[in-house]
Amino acid sequence: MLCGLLGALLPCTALAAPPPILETEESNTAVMPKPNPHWLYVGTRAGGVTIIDGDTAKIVGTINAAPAAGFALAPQGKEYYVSETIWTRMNRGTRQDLLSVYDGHTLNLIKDIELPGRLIASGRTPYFSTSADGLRGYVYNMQPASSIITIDLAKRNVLGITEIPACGLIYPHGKTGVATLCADGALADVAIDASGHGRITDRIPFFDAQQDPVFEESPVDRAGGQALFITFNGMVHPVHLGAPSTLEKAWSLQQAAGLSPATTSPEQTTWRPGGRRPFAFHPGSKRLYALMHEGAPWEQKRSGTELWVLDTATHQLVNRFTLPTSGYAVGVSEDNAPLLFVLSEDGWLWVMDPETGKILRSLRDVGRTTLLATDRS
Amino acid sequence: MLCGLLGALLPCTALAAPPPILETEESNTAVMPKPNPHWLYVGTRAGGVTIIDGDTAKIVGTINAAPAAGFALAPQGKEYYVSETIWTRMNRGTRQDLLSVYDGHTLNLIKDIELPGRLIASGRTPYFSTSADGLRGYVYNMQPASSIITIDLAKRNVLGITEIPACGLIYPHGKTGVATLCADGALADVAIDASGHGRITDRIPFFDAQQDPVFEESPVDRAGGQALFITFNGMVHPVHLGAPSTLEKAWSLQQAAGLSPATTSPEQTTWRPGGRRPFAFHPGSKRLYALMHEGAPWEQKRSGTELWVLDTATHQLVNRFTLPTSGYAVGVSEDNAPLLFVLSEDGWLWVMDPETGKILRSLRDVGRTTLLATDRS
Amino acid sequence: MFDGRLFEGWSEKLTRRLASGTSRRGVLSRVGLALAAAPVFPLLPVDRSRAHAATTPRLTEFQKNAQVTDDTRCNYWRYCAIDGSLCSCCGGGVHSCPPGTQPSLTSWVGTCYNPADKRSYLIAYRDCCGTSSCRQCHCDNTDGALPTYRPQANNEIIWCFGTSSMAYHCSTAALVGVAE
Amino acid sequence: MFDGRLFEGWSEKLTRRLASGTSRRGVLSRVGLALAAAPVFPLLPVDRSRAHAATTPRLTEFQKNAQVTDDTRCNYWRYCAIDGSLCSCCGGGVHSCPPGTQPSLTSWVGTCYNPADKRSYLIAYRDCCGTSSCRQCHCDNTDGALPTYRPQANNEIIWCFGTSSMAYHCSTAALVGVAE
Repeated sequence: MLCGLLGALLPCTALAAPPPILETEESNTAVMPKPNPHWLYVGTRAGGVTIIDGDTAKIVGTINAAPAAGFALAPQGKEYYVSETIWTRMNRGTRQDLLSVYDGHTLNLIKDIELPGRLIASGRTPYFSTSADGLRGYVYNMQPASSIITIDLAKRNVLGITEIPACGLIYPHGKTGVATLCADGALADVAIDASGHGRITDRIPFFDAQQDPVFEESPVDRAGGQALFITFNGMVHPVHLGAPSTLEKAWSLQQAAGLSPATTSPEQTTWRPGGRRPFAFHPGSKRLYALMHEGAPWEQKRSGTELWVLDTATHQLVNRFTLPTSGYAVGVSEDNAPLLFVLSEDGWLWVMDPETGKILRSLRDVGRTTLLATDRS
Repeated sequence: MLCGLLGALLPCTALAAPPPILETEESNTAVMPKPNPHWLYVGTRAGGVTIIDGDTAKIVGTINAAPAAGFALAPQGKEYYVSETIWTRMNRGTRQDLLSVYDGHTLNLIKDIELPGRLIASGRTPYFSTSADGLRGYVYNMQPASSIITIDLAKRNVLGITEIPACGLIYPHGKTGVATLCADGALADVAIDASGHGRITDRIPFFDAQQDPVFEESPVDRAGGQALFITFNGMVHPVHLGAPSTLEKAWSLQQAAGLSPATTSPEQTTWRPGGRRPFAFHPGSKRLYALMHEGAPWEQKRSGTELWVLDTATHQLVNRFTLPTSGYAVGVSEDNAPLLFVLSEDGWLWVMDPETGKILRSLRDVGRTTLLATDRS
Repeated sequence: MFDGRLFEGWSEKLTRRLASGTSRRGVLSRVGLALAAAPVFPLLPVDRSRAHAATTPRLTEFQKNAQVTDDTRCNYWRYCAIDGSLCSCCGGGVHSCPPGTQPSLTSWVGTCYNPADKRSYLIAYRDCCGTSSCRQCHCDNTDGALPTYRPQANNEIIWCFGTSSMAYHCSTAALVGVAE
Repeated sequence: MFDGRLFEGWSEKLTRRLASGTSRRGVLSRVGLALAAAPVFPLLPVDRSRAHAATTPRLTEFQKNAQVTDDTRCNYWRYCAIDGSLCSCCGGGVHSCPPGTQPSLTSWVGTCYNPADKRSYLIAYRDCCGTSSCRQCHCDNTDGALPTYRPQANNEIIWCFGTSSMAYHCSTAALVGVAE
């Protein structure tokens, strides 16, 4: 360096070319990158749906949502849908039940579709969902009679209301199929016509709703119509959803691991499923992922200390992963090179390799999760 | 006991009278107890004003408030006032600036007074306050011109708007007096007539607003008109608010403790005031309580590790209390047997004896504090 | 351990309400789930299956740890199926809403075991609604808590039906009868 | 270390805006605080007092710990007076709002020292507004931050003026000029 050669004659800083001055910047707004199947959608208690890219564990964007909202996606992430209830004066004024439609590229609000009602409860997948092709939206309502509000998502209007007495929750399948669960422990098929009106056509009793109910967040592959209704004790009831739906042979998560099946006996401490959203299903590999803890009955919301990997074809446990912090919700991407997602009660997202359980990436401060969604597009 | 005397003939439980069956209950709603000067009012980031009885460290009630609200009390807690902004559709729709009036006995909403605007910012005392007699409310507005909106609290309507160019914040005193602080480092007296209109009448320059500004949450005794404007460096400027206001001799918090006065030099590490609401003043004893930390300039929001007790008559440090967790906001009840309140960043309320610094009681999970108020009634 | 008098007092209200008019009956027949919207007490099926004989209780984890003295802690016996902030920590009480809030007219219900008298009681969990969330003493107990297809035992629904505002503040646990 | 070209580029916008009509001047004269509501860049006084000579900087605590490589951390040099969530953590960038949000048309301003070139720059902190709060990477830096009576240096105001919604999402830090 010249200044070095000149030694003490000139200080080095005086001769070195000064670094260029940084250029000024304009403010702008980003748009969404092309969606990929490794995106995870996380709804939180405080409101908002955070979109996280599992390949980087970074936030891509946030969709506005009121607390206790529902959330659904159009195929290929072209649009996002939020079902929510807002009062004109926050906690007072006029109640407004809305299905808010957001553009997938800009995340700008396209339209608020006014709804005739909706159940206000801590967000769960079967409170608001769409048909597999994304053309119909279904909002669960209970005020206090139980009903399904069907929305034409292309025309952006409410088609009609179908009452489902003594049943609740919505599990759509295929283009127009809808199943629901009933207070007496049956699955009911609901036929809803093009006008949004319909009725229950079939009822298949298969569980004890009082002693060993099935989890609301039981996983369903809407496209294939394959559902796995899983009870608090860990009995897996495979159902092929259709008209009518057909029940397959039940099996036990504990037996898949070589243990005795769990019972409702308070004395029996064993591995049990639990959490906010304890299950995820990967249709391609037919693998089920379950958050498991050791405990007694009636701890169905307790977070999982382990994640179990189960083969739903052979009913065998494939792997058990110990989690860094207890898992509250689990998801798996639906592509052929899937990522596993675990949200913890203390606000961590763990992105894991579903084959090895290795923690690939993580993100903290995600907030208390209610909803969790992935999309195969 | 009879069963004991009879020995093994009859088991004791079979003879003992069975305990009476518990009676059924009706649901009802509590009303507020009579206010006392040891009540503390805490506004939090998430919204809501929590009322805590310092004698028990228990919550007495919660007043509804939107995030970024302002809060004020009528004398004797007869009414509570919340200045807030609510949109008809949460984050969209029509903006509504409101002064919401709550009944002190039931905490029910009495009226929403519509305001012509208000500054939306993390709540601070001089954004919304009342005259000492509680008959007038003053809301600070900046959109972007600076103004004071005067409200007749008895008639529940807006009187008028007074522009205060190049000034901001509201420090009411007496029945109709208002002072404000200005961008050039002056205190300005504002005269507002019965119609709510007015103007700046006097300006007293006394601080360097760029290098060593005074804290917004400088303590003011509205009834007595005594203000202590305290700079980031810890210079206390006593001002007797009036028409016109009069400035008294400034003194240094550090000098009161036998240290050199703090300067703006980045090299000087010394004890400095800081936090969300670093000061509280007890008019009866003329004592000032200040949250202090050791650090450099421009850390004015840093929480205090110590609470200093200062005699404002003699300009002497009386006591130094080490806090269990760093203090973010401090308050003192205004009665003759005062309690000291410290809110910490991690959500603790510490109720302390102002003479000894002893922790008398505590409450956790209070939330991130923005506003803090006490009332002498 | 069924106490006819007290329980009848409670079911009497129920019967009175059932008889109070055709229009309400019309609603009830549609509901099907024994869930009513407006009256002071919710319409509930008696939970027979989870009742315990006093002499040989088989206790759940919650019941084993339950206490009867401090209603500001999550393990107070009545809170066996509560999800939310305890109104006892918020200026209310175990069956009182804090000032400025209203009790919901409907509720979810749990069957909780009282270790002091070894009886099980029906507990109506009514939300208190109308003002900013209390956020103190959050509990999430799930003894006998059921999914939304059994709404009367569901603690995730915002049970503010029938109040003038559905803003959730806290939850109470009123004793409404003895479980059979 | 004042770079005339770049700074004039910035102040030129300012001048153009000042000359853009009587009505705006009318507003500005009332504002008095050199704060404007609508234009792309806020109207600001140049902060002369806090600029540092490149050769003999006296660094604040923030400046001593500042780094120039990671704009998702609170000690990134430009964030010397930011209060809020970093948009860089929320799907935006250091001067880009995340999808679905709008940059505020006004801003608060800091003077931050860049340890890489030892210059001080004017940074406009624009809030991004319109959607649920991001809540990631919360920072509260206060170098030169001033109370509300100097609003152009105040980081507690929700600076969503001029956007269609004032719902706060996150904050950006755009470089708008060299400090004298």
